[in-house]
Amino acid sequence: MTSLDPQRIKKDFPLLERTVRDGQPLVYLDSAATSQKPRAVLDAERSFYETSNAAAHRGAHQLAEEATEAYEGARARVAGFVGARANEVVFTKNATEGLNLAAYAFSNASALARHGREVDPRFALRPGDSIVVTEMEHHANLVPWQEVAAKTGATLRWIGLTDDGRLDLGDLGSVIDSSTRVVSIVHQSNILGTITPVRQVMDAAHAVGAIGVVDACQSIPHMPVSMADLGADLVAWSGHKMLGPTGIGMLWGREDVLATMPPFLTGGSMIEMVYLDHSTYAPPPQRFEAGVPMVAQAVGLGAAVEYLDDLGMDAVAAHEHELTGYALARLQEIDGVTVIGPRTNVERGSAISFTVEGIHPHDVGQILDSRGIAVRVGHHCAWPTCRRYGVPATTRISTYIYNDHGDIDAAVAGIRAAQKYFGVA
Amino acid sequence: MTSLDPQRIKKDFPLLERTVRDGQPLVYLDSAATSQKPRAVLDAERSFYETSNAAAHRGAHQLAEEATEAYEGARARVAGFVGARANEVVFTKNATEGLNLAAYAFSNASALARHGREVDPRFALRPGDSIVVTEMEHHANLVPWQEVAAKTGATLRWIGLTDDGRLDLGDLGSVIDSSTRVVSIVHQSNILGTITPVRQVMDAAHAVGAIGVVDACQSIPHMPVSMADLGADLVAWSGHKMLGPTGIGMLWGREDVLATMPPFLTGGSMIEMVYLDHSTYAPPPQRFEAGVPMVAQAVGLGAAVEYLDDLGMDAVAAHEHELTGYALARLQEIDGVTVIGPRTNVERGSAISFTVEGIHPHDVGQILDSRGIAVRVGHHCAWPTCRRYGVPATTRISTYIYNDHGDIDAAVAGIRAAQKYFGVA
Amino acid sequence: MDVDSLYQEIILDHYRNPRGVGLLPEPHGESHQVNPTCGDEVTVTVTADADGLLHVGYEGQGCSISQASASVMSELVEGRPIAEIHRVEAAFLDLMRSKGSGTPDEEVLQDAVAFAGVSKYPARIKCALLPWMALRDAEVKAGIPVEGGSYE
Amino acid sequence: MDVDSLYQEIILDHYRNPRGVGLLPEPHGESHQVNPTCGDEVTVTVTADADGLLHVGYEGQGCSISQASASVMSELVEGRPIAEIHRVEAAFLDLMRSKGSGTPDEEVLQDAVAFAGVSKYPARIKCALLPWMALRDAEVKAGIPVEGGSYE
Ligand SMILES: Cc1ncc(COP(=O)(O)O)c(C=O)c1O
Ligand SMILES: Cc1ncc(COP(=O)(O)O)c(C=O)c1O
Repeated sequence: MTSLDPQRIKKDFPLLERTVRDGQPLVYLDSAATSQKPRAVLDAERSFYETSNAAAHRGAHQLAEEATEAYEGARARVAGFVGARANEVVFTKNATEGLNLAAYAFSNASALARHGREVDPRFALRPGDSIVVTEMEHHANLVPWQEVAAKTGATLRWIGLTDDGRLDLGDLGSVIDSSTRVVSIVHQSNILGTITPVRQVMDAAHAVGAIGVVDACQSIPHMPVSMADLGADLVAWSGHKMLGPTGIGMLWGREDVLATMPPFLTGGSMIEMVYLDHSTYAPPPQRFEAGVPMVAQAVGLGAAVEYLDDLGMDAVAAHEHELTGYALARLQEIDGVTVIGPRTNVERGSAISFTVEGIHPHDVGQILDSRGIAVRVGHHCAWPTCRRYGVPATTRISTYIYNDHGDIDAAVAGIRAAQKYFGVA
Repeated sequence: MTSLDPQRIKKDFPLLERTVRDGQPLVYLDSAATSQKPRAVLDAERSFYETSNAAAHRGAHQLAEEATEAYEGARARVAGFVGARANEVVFTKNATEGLNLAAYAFSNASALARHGREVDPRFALRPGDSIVVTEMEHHANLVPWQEVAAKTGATLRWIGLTDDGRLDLGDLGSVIDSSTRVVSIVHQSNILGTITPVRQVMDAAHAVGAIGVVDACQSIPHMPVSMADLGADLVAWSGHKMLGPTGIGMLWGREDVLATMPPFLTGGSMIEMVYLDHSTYAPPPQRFEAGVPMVAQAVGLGAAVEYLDDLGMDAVAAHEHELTGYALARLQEIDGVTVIGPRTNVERGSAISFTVEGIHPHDVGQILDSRGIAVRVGHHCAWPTCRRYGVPATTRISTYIYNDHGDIDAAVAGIRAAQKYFGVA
Repeated sequence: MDVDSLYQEIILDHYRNPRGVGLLPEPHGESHQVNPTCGDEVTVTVTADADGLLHVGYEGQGCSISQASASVMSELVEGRPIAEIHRVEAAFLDLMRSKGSGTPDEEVLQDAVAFAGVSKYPARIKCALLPWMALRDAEVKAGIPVEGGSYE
Repeated sequence: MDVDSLYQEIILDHYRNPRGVGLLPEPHGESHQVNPTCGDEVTVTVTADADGLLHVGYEGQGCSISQASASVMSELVEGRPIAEIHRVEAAFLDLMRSKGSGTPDEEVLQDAVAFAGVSKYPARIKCALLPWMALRDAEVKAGIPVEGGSYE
């Protein structure tokens, strides 16, 4: 394993050369929101449009053949990246759609069953059934399940958190019980940085016959992840956080689970036969990809995966681990800074949320921005997690392959400047 | 109104310069499936990635501000293109998602109502209610409504077709009646080319208090369309058929209709407040845009709309009208060719389906492809329409701003060659 | 970049020493507004007295801009005739839309002129408007006819 | 481009004069397969006799490739031992995956070698495979153990 050279990597990202706020160099520390894109991804997408653009799976001419090959080639490449087979990977527009696809399998099966359709009983929910999430979910893995509960009468439960930002597994056995039909948890928290013991929770789900879903948005871009190791039935993540274009995400599903899931979006390309009064559906993954797909984005994502493969995900993970350790240490040297989430570099990723005593997170972010440092402020789409830790919001720095110690140092200097500006240090 | 110069326009489309099948010039006659993209669109998208890429609506730093402005600017531009206000336009991944969003408003409201939630009664369906489509719908505007019917117990009905490819409005009054809660019809058929009397059907829907939905996929790219004139409540279309990138579509909705529609995809950016056990939602259009949106694609679409605006949609429509007239005449000069759909250039668009006696449509397409001519074959995602006209499939040519008489002549020569090859002429 | 145009002394002062905090008892109208992206919250209560003067109280939590804006707003509108308040509201909305190029009317806006710099920061405009949106909504709930532009 | 490699004389001949058309009465297994993109359809019926020989009948509609393939298939498998048929199936599948670079075994594939050119046209491979998918599925439904690669 060779180590990464962020300075060399930076040169592959045109945006990172720009300046912001009156000519200051950009320090991009917001990759947990979305990553920047290397030239290779932009080139792949553009060259698809300039040479092979056509509606994939929908024509017999040469362009359509090439577009289909490009699209399915990207699927195979992405599947290989997570140790999966191509027909287990569904392309979605983002991770949120993937998680909704999973959730709608339950609400749709429940509604169809009520009207006499045959459905896989694993997906049909009734009052008395329970759905389990955690207190550190991104809204994308919380609100869809609230909606399923509201539409089926099932009850939503959650695994609580410990004070140091971990899942509280003490009462796992009482939260996940024989009423539980689905357990959906995050692999790496986008607000706390915590890496959860996904396998243990998925095993607990399977022990009671529940379907296990994982939100892998923040893990797959940052470390080697294999679908077999997670032990889940369905796993969602997005392309734009792993160097890929906006507008594309993925849902991996175990073959036998995808096979019996009712369709979600319906229309062209996902059907087998269509009559005026009824239709039959294609096998997965086509069943879940209605309409002209995001072909160019899939091609760009394929190039992103190639770029990451070339770096090596072990090297990416090692780089981030080292950088996170450095950032945690430097941040906690500052009086008044409190890290929300694990404070040491154990089972945690590179997203670091913190508060600064006496300054609102929004104002901390503004001072950093005025110095060219891009961070995120707010509840990070994990509002209940903020409430759990008694903060209205946090400031978050998050790194990726193009960040180095200098970027952390800039953030630290910016926080000290904010303290001075607001007269709290 | 100046007329278009397809030869000049072609130069703006890098892909149209390529050759296919052993060095033959490409004749692209498949724009009803997807259009090619002008350089201006590719440049706009790339330059967004190289300068302003960030998660829109999700940060306080300069890049996030710029990304938000780019995204919302594109929305305003697209809205203006169809005479609408920006907050009435929802971005989706394609038209299919837009039509599903409309359909799910009904199935979701119905399920929520059943479990005691307050919903707009216009969207809650019960057995005895009816849903009306037509026999010329694309699967994207048929299958979602079949699914709504299956999930709510409502009945699906359809407006039939006349032998010359028109809606049979004779029994409109018996198809749309007091049981009807939603009427969803295509504006321009992608298989027959027919332009439907949308306004009349929407008025009939409103007369019985039903919601009116229009699939404008094939009309908005090809002629001036104003939301006010359609008289609908919801209108869906896609970006990739109007020079825009793949992976983006639009749903326009009347403000008062969008306002009470339950959410569809849920997660980040579409919420107001989130608690562990319940959430409240943002007003439209945000309510319907969960997760990190397709920002770069919106920017590209904005550039596509600008390109079309510069040409002038009146000029685009006039060009296509003339070309369609020419194509209909030339095709029908060929013995054995039967046009499926209106045979004259009255209230019809540029998609022309036909059969060639004695040769399967797939084989016609193959011979054309071997001469560098890209057309579409099959049921064109309108299988019930094929059945209505007793054909298993058709061959379809469809033109756009970059096509001219020469392209039609090439297709005609190719069809004659196919007849010779298969020994039927 | 210089953030002093954003964080004017007046704003920091209102943030550190907010005026008029506290909800009215039994108000005619009350509104709770949140900024869903950052979680800032403001609750505004209003009551119109027999002379047509508006009384206002508020509570909130959030960044310096949103909380200072609430404090400035309460000072500006407390005890004044409703028609005058609508003029202030309209002037403030105009200022926020000026992208930093407006010349605010000091006589109408008083301390609120300090928010001129905020209008250059799109993400912060919502913060400054939050208490004003709550005021507008509370007025509507109190049955007070409102006029002028929307806050969208 | 020369399409003669696709439309071999043998294929056009089978298309114009299909052999063995017709469904078996009371078959052991039956399968209806469609190509959802173009609407081509083939129904295949199979029955295994007491000697372990397979009998096959079919009906279909569609393009020259799918219909000729059904005709060739029926000739190739009718009345032969099941184990032999599986060898033919496997050889045909290999040929279709060869992207035009395979050298088909004429002894095993007979007339089906004419489909070598089809393997260069990704969109047509499905057409050629359609009757073979129906055969495989009909065998499964007849309770005949199948082996070898899948048609995905
Ligand atoms: C009439 C019509 N409706 C709907 C669609 C679906 O559009 P999309 O595939 O972009 O979702 C299409 C095009 O494929 C169409 O032509
Ligand atoms: C943990 C987690 N889950 C889900 C999401 C939603 O991803 P997207 O916005 O790409 O749909 C995100 C990112 O925003 C995330 O960090």
